[in-house]
Parts: sequence; structure tokens; C-alpha cells
Amino acid sequence: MAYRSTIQGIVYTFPSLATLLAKASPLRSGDVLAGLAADTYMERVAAQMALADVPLKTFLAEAVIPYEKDEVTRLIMDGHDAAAFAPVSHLTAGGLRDWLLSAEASTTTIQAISPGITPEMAAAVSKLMRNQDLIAVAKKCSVVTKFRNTIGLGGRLSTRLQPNHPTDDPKGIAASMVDGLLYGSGDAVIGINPATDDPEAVATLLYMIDELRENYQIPTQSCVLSHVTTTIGLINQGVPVDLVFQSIGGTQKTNSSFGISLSLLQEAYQAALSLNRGTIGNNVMYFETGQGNALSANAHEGIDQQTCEARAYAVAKKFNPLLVNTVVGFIGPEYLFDGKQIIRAALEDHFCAKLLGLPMGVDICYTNHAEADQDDMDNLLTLLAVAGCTFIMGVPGADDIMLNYQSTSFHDALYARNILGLRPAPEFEQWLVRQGIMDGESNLLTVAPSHRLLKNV
Amino acid sequence: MAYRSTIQGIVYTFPSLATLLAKASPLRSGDVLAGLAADTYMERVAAQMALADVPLKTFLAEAVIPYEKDEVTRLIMDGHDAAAFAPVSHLTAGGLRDWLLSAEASTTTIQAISPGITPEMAAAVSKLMRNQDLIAVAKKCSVVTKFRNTIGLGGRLSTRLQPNHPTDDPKGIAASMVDGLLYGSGDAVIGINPATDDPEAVATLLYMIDELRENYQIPTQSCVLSHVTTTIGLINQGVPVDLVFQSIGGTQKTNSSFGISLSLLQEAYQAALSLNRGTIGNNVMYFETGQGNALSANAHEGIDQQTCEARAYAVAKKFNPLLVNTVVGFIGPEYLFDGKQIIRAALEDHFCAKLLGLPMGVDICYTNHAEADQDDMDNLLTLLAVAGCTFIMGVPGADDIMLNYQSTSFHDALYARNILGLRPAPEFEQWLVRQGIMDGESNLLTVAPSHRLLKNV
Amino acid sequence: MDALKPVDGNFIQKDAWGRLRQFTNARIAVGKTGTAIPLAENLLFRADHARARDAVYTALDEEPMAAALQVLLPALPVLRLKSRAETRQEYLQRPDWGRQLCDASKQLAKDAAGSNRYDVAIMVADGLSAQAVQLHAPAVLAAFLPLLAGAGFSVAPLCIARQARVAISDEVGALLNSRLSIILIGERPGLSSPHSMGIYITYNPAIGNTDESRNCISNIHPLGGLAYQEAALQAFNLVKGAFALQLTGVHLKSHHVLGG
Amino acid sequence: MDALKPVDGNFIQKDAWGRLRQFTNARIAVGKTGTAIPLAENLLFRADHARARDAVYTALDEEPMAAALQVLLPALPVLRLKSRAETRQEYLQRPDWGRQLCDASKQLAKDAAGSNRYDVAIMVADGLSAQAVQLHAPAVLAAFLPLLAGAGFSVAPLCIARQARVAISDEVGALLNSRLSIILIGERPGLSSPHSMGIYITYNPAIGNTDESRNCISNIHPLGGLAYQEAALQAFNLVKGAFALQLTGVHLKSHHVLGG
Ligand code: B12
Ligand code: B12
Repeated sequence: MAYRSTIQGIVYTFPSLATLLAKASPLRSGDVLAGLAADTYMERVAAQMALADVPLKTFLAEAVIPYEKDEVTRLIMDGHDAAAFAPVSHLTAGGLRDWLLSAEASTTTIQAISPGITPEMAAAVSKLMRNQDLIAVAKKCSVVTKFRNTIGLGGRLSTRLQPNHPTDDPKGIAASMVDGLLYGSGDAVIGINPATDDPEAVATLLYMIDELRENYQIPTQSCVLSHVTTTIGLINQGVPVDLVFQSIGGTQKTNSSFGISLSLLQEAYQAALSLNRGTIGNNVMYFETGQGNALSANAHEGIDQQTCEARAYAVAKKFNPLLVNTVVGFIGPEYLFDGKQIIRAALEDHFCAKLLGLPMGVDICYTNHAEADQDDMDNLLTLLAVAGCTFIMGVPGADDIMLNYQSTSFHDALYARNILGLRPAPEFEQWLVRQGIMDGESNLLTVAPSHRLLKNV
Repeated sequence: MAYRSTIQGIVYTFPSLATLLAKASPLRSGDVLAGLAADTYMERVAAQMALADVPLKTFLAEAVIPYEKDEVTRLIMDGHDAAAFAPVSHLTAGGLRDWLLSAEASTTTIQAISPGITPEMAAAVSKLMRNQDLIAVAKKCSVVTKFRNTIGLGGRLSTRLQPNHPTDDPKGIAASMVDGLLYGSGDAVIGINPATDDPEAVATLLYMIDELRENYQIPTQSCVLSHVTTTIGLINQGVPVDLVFQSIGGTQKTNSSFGISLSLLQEAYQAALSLNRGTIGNNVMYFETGQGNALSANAHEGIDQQTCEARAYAVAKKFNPLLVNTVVGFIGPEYLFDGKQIIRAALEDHFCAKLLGLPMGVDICYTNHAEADQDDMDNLLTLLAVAGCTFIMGVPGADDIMLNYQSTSFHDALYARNILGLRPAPEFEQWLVRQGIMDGESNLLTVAPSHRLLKNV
Repeated sequence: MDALKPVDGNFIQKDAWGRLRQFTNARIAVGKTGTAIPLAENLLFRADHARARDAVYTALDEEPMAAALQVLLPALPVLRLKSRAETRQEYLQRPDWGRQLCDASKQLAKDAAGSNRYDVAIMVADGLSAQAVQLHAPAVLAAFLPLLAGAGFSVAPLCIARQARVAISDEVGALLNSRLSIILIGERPGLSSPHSMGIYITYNPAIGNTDESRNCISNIHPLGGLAYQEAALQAFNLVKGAFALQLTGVHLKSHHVLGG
Repeated sequence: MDALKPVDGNFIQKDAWGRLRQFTNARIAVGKTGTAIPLAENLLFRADHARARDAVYTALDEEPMAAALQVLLPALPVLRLKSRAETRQEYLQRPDWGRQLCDASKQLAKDAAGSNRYDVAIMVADGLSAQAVQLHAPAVLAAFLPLLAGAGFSVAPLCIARQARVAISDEVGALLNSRLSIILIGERPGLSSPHSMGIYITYNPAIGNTDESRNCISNIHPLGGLAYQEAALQAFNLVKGAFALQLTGVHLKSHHVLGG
């Protein structure tokens, strides 16, 4: 179907919903690279005008990737909740934006309609929103998940402790882990990216974190972010796996370039559930997404990168994850050119995921080939903390010495918590207080060399 | 005196404090235009390293513009408070940065040393800070001023209502004024930029606002931002002038290009004080500054634009202003190229002014020749609200139809107040509640066509 | 909300004072949803932003401008001048170049003036919105020049100045041996007035003058701005005042002019 | 604070676990002031950032690389290939071009291969840090090639690939009629390891392969990264595993290799 709008007498036409979504997207390098971006600013505005007028029902009628061709489309369409959709089914995309910002749209009303919103609807709405809209609506959303602690409560900001090491050396990793814990980091997960995919090396790390966690009775969960096939293998061997990790994308082709499929994820999900390791909840999956991962595998199917990204959330949602995060500046300037594009994309991703009911965190980050620096990250960190972001990364000094990029430091998390009065997950907070790491007012305490956590390393 | 630092064996030398400050400044187009910016990123870092090691005492010994040549330098040096300086006099610029961020530096301790900090010291420290530092320290500062209401209290965000019109048409201005008041705007000041400098036209506007203010007993102040000579003339004629406005710069030459001098400002200050129109306080001046105003008049004396800007705060401070604001993106991309540079400069200006004890607001804005858009402004608005910015502008729909640039809208202020729980100045807040414009929880109410404020327009 | 009932269609709150819009082009009474501006208004704003950005990059069409000026002052040639900024990109990045004539233009102005002396030199400059002068300068000058002539002021050859800033009027005025310099220039484009013109007047034009020694008439355009006729009149009054006080700038106010 | 007493010099809080720094190059135990990283550490971080950014733009020095490779495999020519990305700017903006050979290089590879078939094709590519391969590739290959030779694998002419991405190894491997393709490539530079090398191995290289069908050995560098010898050994094990299972990618894990 063709879409149309008119500005000052000039008629702009967009041949399909996919094109319309792409042309309505705020400028970013990945869409330019893919040849999908609007040619001019005015064309972009025209696309936004046309998109604003598209009835939400159209998104159910016109799949951006054919149903027959793509299992993510099938997941979205088959899983759509018509009853939840009913209250907003008469709205256009623009109407949904206006409604979401209205006082009528409260945390509970948004939660009620959420299962009726498809990723493409969320993407469409986000494209119509300015940054303040993305922040204001995300802040209204609430998504709470549990494993050994409670993630996503209001007034809280959690962190993934990310103690990576270029050779996966257990001592090196332990050193960073202790550093992080003593800085109050690690309530979302202690999650290591392995430099190697060797199952034995991964198992060593899993045993090590598990022991530390048990020893100090830390109410958190661990994860080694290897390929899901590796993790399934380890589960089968009885290695202590808390969360199963996988990078996911929004098209079947992207996922297959990652060596995964919905059925493989289902298998992993079942395997993790069967371990029953969660103490207060059963959210056992951890997913990472990020604009550009589809295009970088040439698997974007002519869809703009932000819409692809939102579609990945349908994949995540299916498996009730404890955590999802977008590695927003991770892939590089080919997809998000500079600080401005990274910030915009992060706010979009966070908003879309929250609207769709996911526990969204953000890897606030950039690579050294991108036009960005710590100032951009400070801005984004502050914005996301205001927006109620679920969790951020905690990397020693913000420098990941294995993944070669800059994320947020343990200090950054303290800054964000402090400036906005946010606190860690309650169970973890109590643990920090018990350990003498933090006082009751969320102030970090000075730790003596004799502190228990420093004993065995 | 020459300054030096070494990175990986390479020695970087900087011939003077002025050069060092310029090369240490984060990249911006104005410094490049002036030929003052660092040639490479590494040179910039080297300058920052050297600057970090400069003892604060050096800033008192080495004037960036000679004492004999510049009355702003004389103001800074002669007005320096050695007793207030004493507690930090042993620190370097880098040490001051670290101290300001420490828990030891509280609101009161910072206030105590503030009169001992020169603009150049503040500028130096800001150049060493990342954005989160600028936000965190500014938030600790507190500056409260009074005229008919109280500006700058914690948990408050005020707005200047800016109802400009291309021909200064009183009806058009009144329409925007009423729009703003009904949106809860105008507690900092109702301030009109006149399109003309005709004293009669300006007088007409002053009488009009004064009548409205009296009629509705609005606890706020008014201002027409004409040239100070025009305003002095009007005061002498008995026209009701609340605040005297003037654009100011950080060098004598800049001020003379604006047709002003310290003695002219002193004359204006005395004239305004003599009217005794403030009900609860006597802060009678309103100043505007903005990075680039010196260079744009070729009056920067080889000093980088951020240091020039900080020096303007010494001028402002001298006259105990009710309000100061930096029109940060107003002049154009020649001085601040894009959203990133505008955001950085705004945070610097806000921090420096607060540290120096000024009631700093920010005109969060951009022109249509700059690489910026509403998303950048949303980011900056949110950051400044977190940083405790004193006030922002309120322009109908963010579009100033006379000055031809985009600032913040009445809605933007509501967003910022709402998302961070901030409120207008207390006296004005009570008035809004009495008028049925706002409820006790800072929610805007729906106003009926019969509302009093709508009667006479 | 009952999960099965459609959300109320009236969540956008309209403002009760829409009628005030007749008094101004400002974006008043736009209503709100929550604290936000309704989307429709935001989209119009964005379209205006796109248009205003385009206005910055639209070039001056010299031929029709030269023809229009020639008609207004047939006795003298129209001088086509250029600043040192070659391209729009340079113009935006180097305001200092926009204040200086390129070498060829310097020579042109010098040759045109010769040993003649004039009271008033007049330039039409693109500034930040070429369209502004393209649309308004001829009409304003058509009203203005007769006033000058009527008062006996001599006028130098009219100039077109491309990629120019206000202060180029100092150099041009000086080269044309004129006692007073007037530049009609495109103001930076605004969302609601992308084509707004300003007039800046400097007595004793000389390189290095700064803005305290000029006067300004601003916001000349037909979309609720200052009318052509009125602008011409104000400019004429300032010229008279300038010659009377032998200065322009902060010490020349309109009441001096009007004998107030 | 008493306004007359100097502020305490010890406001920076040191961390009690500085000794842990011996175990990692990560920025641990940096201390804090308030919640912030002390300035000295921030400045070092910035210097590293400047250096890492420079690393992206440093070009591969082809002559010494070619010479080093020639020595390692004297019997065959060294092929100097280029992707479709001409400049570094293009390389960064067009990752798709970095995955394709330019026409001349295609021809070169085709001609060099002729009708020969090889087990293994090996490329050294700048990737995002030319310095990484400049520093580490020859040493790793010096350890690796003898292992291949010892196991009887035939090796195609060694290639240098400029402005290249990982997936260019598909095209090169295919053109060189090789059953397996290995690329040594500069990983994106990090603050602490601006010169880190990765090795990607693809069985049945063919245009259009995606990453699920490759294996990767990463973080090869002497600053606490994977040692050259160890990297060569791991690569060799993966090659053996690949030929045994007739695949690479997610279904080839190191335990297959080691018979686990
Ligand atoms: C960037 C990156 C990614 C990006 C790649 C997108 C892109 N366009 O660059 C994304 C986020 C998509 C990604 C995903 C994954 N990655 Co990765 N990735 C990296 C990273 C940080 C940098 C790579 C680099 O600099 N390449 C150099 C440039 C010049 O190459 P390029 O051609 O531009 O980019 C290609 C490669 O980066 C390649 N690639 C990236 N990751 C991986 C992983 C594997 C196993 C393979 C074969 C290829 C591959 O994909 C790109 C497109 O072809 C490295 C760490 C490091 N220090 O190198 C980890 C790394 C290579 N990835 C790793 C892993 C485990 C993965 C995942 C398998 C994680 C998961 N569980 O899903 C996925 C899936 C990869 C797949 N099979 O497709 C491990 C590999 C461990 C190992 N020895 O096998 C590494 C070492 C570290 C880590 N834990 O993340 N990754
Ligand atoms: C930008 C601007 C400024 C900038 C100028 C810096 C710069 N490089 O552009 C700053 C912030 C410094 C400024 C300051 C002032 N401005 Co002013 N400014 C403007 C604005 C918004 C746009 C001008 C423009 O587009 N110029 C076109 C480009 C192509 O010219 P340019 O060569 O690049 O820039 C020159 C002119 O802008 C000029 N200029 C700017 N403002 C003024 C004011 C006067 C009186 C004069 C003679 C010249 C002048 O200075 C620049 C450098 O030479 C106009 C409003 C409008 N719609 O035009 C008000 C406007 C021109 N300014 C005005 C005023 C009152 C002032 C101040 C006197 C305010 C005060 N009380 O101090 C000061 C001081 C000016 C001076 N005497 O030096 C009034 C003039 C009223 C009148 N008819 O006399 C206007 C109409 C509106 C307003 N109230 O702000 N201004």
C-alpha cells in the first residue's frame, strides 16, 4: 500500500509501510548505508506526517517482512493480543503518541495495552517522538523481573558487573569483580564476555563466580555471555548456569547469522528453567540487541535499523528475560555515527522495549572509531537515569580491555544513583549495607584492606 | 611563563596561561575560528594535563589580559577575596576539581570559597571536567536572589516568559504573555526583547506589563531588554522599570562594542536601586552572556571563548543580579557548531556561574544555521534540570518569531518540572494555585474561557 | 481504564484562548497532551525547521536583483561585490571573511567611487537569508530612495554584496567615500519568518567599527513584521538624526530624531 | 569547614586493593573523589582515547609486511590486495565495500591461483588497527605456518588485504580455490590495547557466508592478551577440527578439536 503526505503543495509518496518507517526515522548512518534514509530533512518530515496518520490496524495488516518468509514476523503476528489492543485499536500511530503522553496513560493503562502493541507500532511511535517524549513515556513504564533479586523497581538503577579480561584469566576477572562489588556494582548480573568460545574456559569462569557468590551470599546472578550453543552444552554437563545469554536480532536472517533460531532459544530457555536456580523468580534469560546488527550481517531485509531493533524485542519478550540490553554504540559509527545518533538510538531502544514490557538496560558506550567521547556518555547516562532505565554496565574505569570499547564505569553508576537518588536492587542493597560497602543512604563507605571480600583474592 | 607536559615521551609546551587555557578547552568552532584551539586531540589532553598542575595562585599572578589594559581584569584582581581563597590557595587547578567533587565540598563550603575563585580559575576547572562533573558540582551550588519573589531555591525551576513580537505590537505581546502565564511560565521575569530601540515603544511595553502585573497581583518582575542607555533614559522619565537588562562580555573591548562600560553599568544599577520597586529583595539587574560574543566583536584579546565567558561573570557578579543567563546557542554555529558543542558550553557556563555565585539560567537554544534540533535541546534541558539550573526561557511553542531562533517552550518547562519534581518560585507557585492555573501538585489545570486572565485581552 | 474500553478520544487538551492567535504569529494556544505539545503541532514545527534551514543555503539571485536596483537608480552603475567567503560553507564558518571584501570587489568599489564623495552608500546583502533581501529590498528601497533624494542626500552607486555580514558595510562605505553606510541584509531565518530583513546604519563607516556605533531596524517582512513603508521611514529618520548628531549607535535614539 | 583553614589534602579516597592491579590491565582500584574518578586517571584515560583514535587512522605499511611474509613462505608470491574502499573514510562508512575486493585485486587473486587448489588461504588485513597486524601477524604466522606444514596442509600464496573487513576472507579464499580461509585482522582499538589482533577462520569460504559459520580467536597482543605461540596453536587446532568436521562456526567448539 502507498502512503502520502503534502507539505506546501508538494506531495510525498511512500510505496510501503517499510519505506515509510525507514524514511520517517531520524537520521543515522546505518540507514544511509543501507540506502533507506530519507533524502532530505523535508522528506523525513513528510514521512513522519504520513506515518502519524497510519491507523494502528494497518500494522497488523501489512507485515514489513512477509509472514511466510520470517519467523520473527510470525512470532509477532501470532502472538498479538487482540484484547489488549482493543482500547487503542481506533488510534493512528500519531494518536498513540499523543495518548501515551497524556495523563490518561498511566503505568497500569500502558501495561494493559502493551501486549497489543507490535514492535512496528512501537517503532513508528518512537520515530514520531522527540527525545523528551521518549524519556517521559519510558519513565511511566514499569517492568519488574526476578531471579535472586528484584530488578526494575521504581527509584532503582541496577548494574551489570562486566569484569572482562583479554584471555579470560580467572584471577584477572576476579580482580575486576571484587573491584566492582566494592563499588556497589553487580545487582543486575555479574556477566563476563568471554574472549574465547572454549566450553572448558567458560565452565571455569562459571564455577568461579558461583563459588564467590555462594561464599559471600551475594543476592545476584551470574552469566558468561558465550554463544547459546556453548551454554546449552554446559547446562547439559551440569555446570552452574544462572542465566542463558544470547545476542539476538529482529529478522530470522540476522538470527541465523548469529547461529540461532527461535527453536534453539526455546531449547535453551527450557534447559535454563529446568535448573531452577532462581530463588525468588524464574526469569532466566539475558538478551543483547543493538541497532545495526541486522544490517551488519546484511540481514535487514530492507527494513530500517530501528524497526529491526524493535522487532528483536518480540524475540526477547517471548522468553521472559530477566534482563535485556541494547549495546547501543557498540558496533560502531557505520550504524550510529556520533554521540547524537547514539543518544537518540539509546532513548528509542529504551522506550520501545519498555513499552513492549521488557526489562531494558542500556550499554551506554562508544567505540574508538566513532565520533563520541565521555561527555556524550555522561549526557546519555543522565538522560537514561531520568528515564528510569533498568540497568547499565559497570566496567572498571569504563574501559573494556577485551571488547575494546568504552562503556560506563562503576563510578558512573554511583554518579547516576547519587544525582537522582536512585538505589540498587533492594536485596543487593541490603547485602551491600551488611558488607559495610554502602551505608543506608546509598553512600559508598571506605573499605579496609581487611575486608572479607579482599581476603581470597 | 611557559607551561609543559609530557605524554609518551613527547613534550608539549604552552607559552602562556592564556594559550594553555585555550588549548585545554574542549573543541568548539569559535576557538578554531580564532586560531586558538588545540591542533590535535592529543595536544588538547596535554594542555589539560599541564593545566591540572597549575597552582591556583598562578591565576592571581598571571593575568590573561593585562591589568593596565582591561577594566574587567582590574575588577577581577581588585575584587579578589584573599580570605575566602585561603582554604584552597594551596591547590592546583586539578586539585580544585577533585576537591569540588569530594564529599568535603558541600553547598556551604563551596559558598565560602566562592569569592576567592576568579573566573579564570573557574574556567580552568571546567575545562578539566567531564559533563557529569559539571552537573554534579553545579547541583551542589546554591544561589538565591529576590525581587518580588525568590529565585534559585532547591527543587525549583523558574522560567523567563519571553513574549516577543516582530513589531513589538502590545496586543501580540499580551497574547503570548497570557499564553505563558496560563502555562505557568514567568516567575523569573516577564522579559521582552524589543525589535526596536525606540524609547517610546519600550515605555509602552513597560507600562503594559506593569499594569497587567498589578491588575492580577502577579508576584514577578518585568523587563524590556533594550540597551542599557535606553533603560536609564526611561528610568529618568519615571517609566516603571523593574529590572535593568544588559548584554555583557568578558573583556573591556567586548563591552565597549556593546556600548557599555563598568561605570555605565554602575550608573544603571544605582538608578534601578533608587526606584526601590522590589518587595522582598533588591536584586535589580538582569544580564545576558554567551560564548562567542567577544570573538564576534573581534574583542576576545586572544582569549578562548569559554574563558572570556567566565570573565563576564565577574562583571555580572559586581552588580548583584536577580538573573543571569547564557544564550548558549543563540549566536550561531560560528561559535558553537552543533548540539554537542552547545550542550557542553551550556554545562560549562552554568557550572562556572554557579561556582562564582551567580543565579544562572540558560537560554537552551539554537539557530537555523546550526547543526542542532529539538532533540539536542531536550537533552540539554533534561541535563540542566538535573544540574539545578536556575531558570530557562519560556517561548510560545519554542519559536521566537522576532529573534529567529528556537528556545524552550512553556511545555518544555512543564516537562522538566514534571519529570524531576521541580516547582516554580514559591510566591509565583502560590499565585498559580490561587488563579486556578495549577494544582497543589504542580499539575496544570484546564482553564475555562471565562478565566480572569482571559478577560481583558 | 477498563482494558476493553477504547481510550477516550479527547485526551488532547485544547486551550480556551485560541482567539488570541489573531494578534500574533507566535505558537500560542497549541494545547497539550500531558505536558507535551500535540504531535500535529510538533510536525508543523519540524517542517518549518526544515524550511528555515533551507533558507540559509538559498543563494542570492543576482541578475534580477541588479536589474531591480538599476531601475531604482538609473544614473549610476550597480556594483556587484563579494566578500572573502567563497562558498556558503566558508561564509558560515568564517564570519570574519564575510566582513571583508574580496580583492577584486575592493578594486571595483574603489574604481567606481574615484574621487567622488557621497552622503549615503547603500548595500543589499544576502546575510543569512538571501531570500529576505530578494523579496523585500527592492520594495523598501523604492520607498526609501525618494525620501533621501527629497532631502538632498547624495547616494553612491547601489551595491549588491554576496556572502556578506553587517560589518562589510564599513569597508564598502569607506571605499565609496560616503559619510554614512546602509546595509539591507537577510537576518537569520526563523521558523515563522524565514525571510526577514534587517537594516543597519553606520555613520562614518570605517573598517574596525563595532556595533555600538550602528543603528538597526529589524524584522522587516510581510508576515506580521515591519511594513516596507514604515521601515523606509524609520531608516530615513535615523539617517536624518545621524547627520544631525554626526553619529549613529547607542547615542542615537529615535527621540533624537523626532526631536523628543 | 572553617573558612580560614586549608581544605584537607586527603579528599581523594584511595582504594585498599591496589595490589589486585597485578592481575589485570583493567582500570581497577582507581580510587574516587565523591563518586567521581580522580582527575589524574581521567586525564590518562583521555590520552589513551586520543591514542586509540589515532590507531584507527594509521595505515598499513605494506613494504615491510610484504617482506616479512615473503620470508615466511619464500616459494610463493605475496599478493597485495585491496578492498573496494579506497580511503579510510570510505572504509569506515562503507563496511560493505570493506568486504569486497576491488576489481584489480580480484583479477590478481584469480591469476595467482590459476587452477591450483589449496587447503588453506591466509590473509593479513588492516581491519580497524593496521598496527595490530603490523606488530603481531608475522610472529603469529611464524609459529603457525610450520604447524600447517607439519600436518601436510597446502597453503595458498599469502595475502595482504588493505581496508578490509573479516568477510573479505570469503572472497579471497574462494578466488584462491582454498578449502579454508584464515584472516589475521586488526581488531578495533581499545584504550588499553590499541593494537589487538583477531584471527577468523572459515571453512568453505564463499561470498555471502555469515559469522555463524566462522570461528574466532581474539585479543592477540602482548599487553596481557593472548600470546603469539598460544594463538598459533589455537588456530591450528581449529583448522584441524574444521577439516575433521568439515565445517567451522558455532558447531565447531574447541572440545571437538581436542576430542572432548
Ligand atoms: C564488534 C563485535 C561484535 C558485533 C559484530 C558486528 C560488527 N559489524 O562489527 C556483534 C555485536 C554483532 C557481535 C556479536 C557476537 N559476538 Co562479537 N565481537 C565483536 C568485537 C567486540 C570486535 C570485533 C572486531 O573488532 N572486529 C574487527 C573488524 C575489522 O571486523 P569486521 O569485519 O568489521 O566485523 C566482523 C567481526 O567483528 C565479526 N564478529 C564479531 N563477533 C564475532 C564472533 C564470532 C564468533 C565470529 C566468528 C565473528 C564475529 O562480525 C563482524 C561482521 O562480519 C569482538 C572482540 C574483539 N576484541 O575483537 C567480539 C567477539 C569477536 N565476539 C564474540 C562473540 C562470542 C559474539 C557472539 C557469538 C555473542 C553471542 N553469544 O551471541 C555474537 C554473535 C556473532 C556471530 N556469530 O555472528 C567473541 C568471540 C569469542 C570466540 N573466540 O569465539 C568476541 C571475541 C568477544 C565477545 N565475547 O564478544 N560481536
Ligand atoms: C544575533 C543577534 C545578536 C548577537 C550578535 C552577535 C553575532 N555575531 O551575531 C548578540 C547576542 C551579541 C547581540 C547583542 C545585542 N543585540 Co542583538 N540581535 C541579534 C539577532 C537575533 C540576529 C541578528 C542577525 O540575524 N544578523 C544578521 C547577520 C547576517 O549579521 P552578522 O553580521 O552576522 O551579525 C551582526 C549583527 O547581528 C549585529 N547586531 C546584532 N545585534 C545588534 C544590535 C544592534 C543595535 C546593532 C547595531 C547591531 C547588532 O552584530 C553582529 C556582528 O556585527 C537580532 C534579531 C533579528 N531578527 O535580526 C537581534 C537585534 C538586532 N539585537 C538587538 C539588541 C537590542 C541587541 C543589544 C543592544 C542588546 C543589549 N541590550 O545589549 C546587544 C548589543 C548589540 C551591540 N550594540 O553590539 C535588537 C536591536 C534593536 C534595535 N532596533 O536597535 C534586535 C533587533 C533584537 C533584540 N532585541 O535582540 N545581538
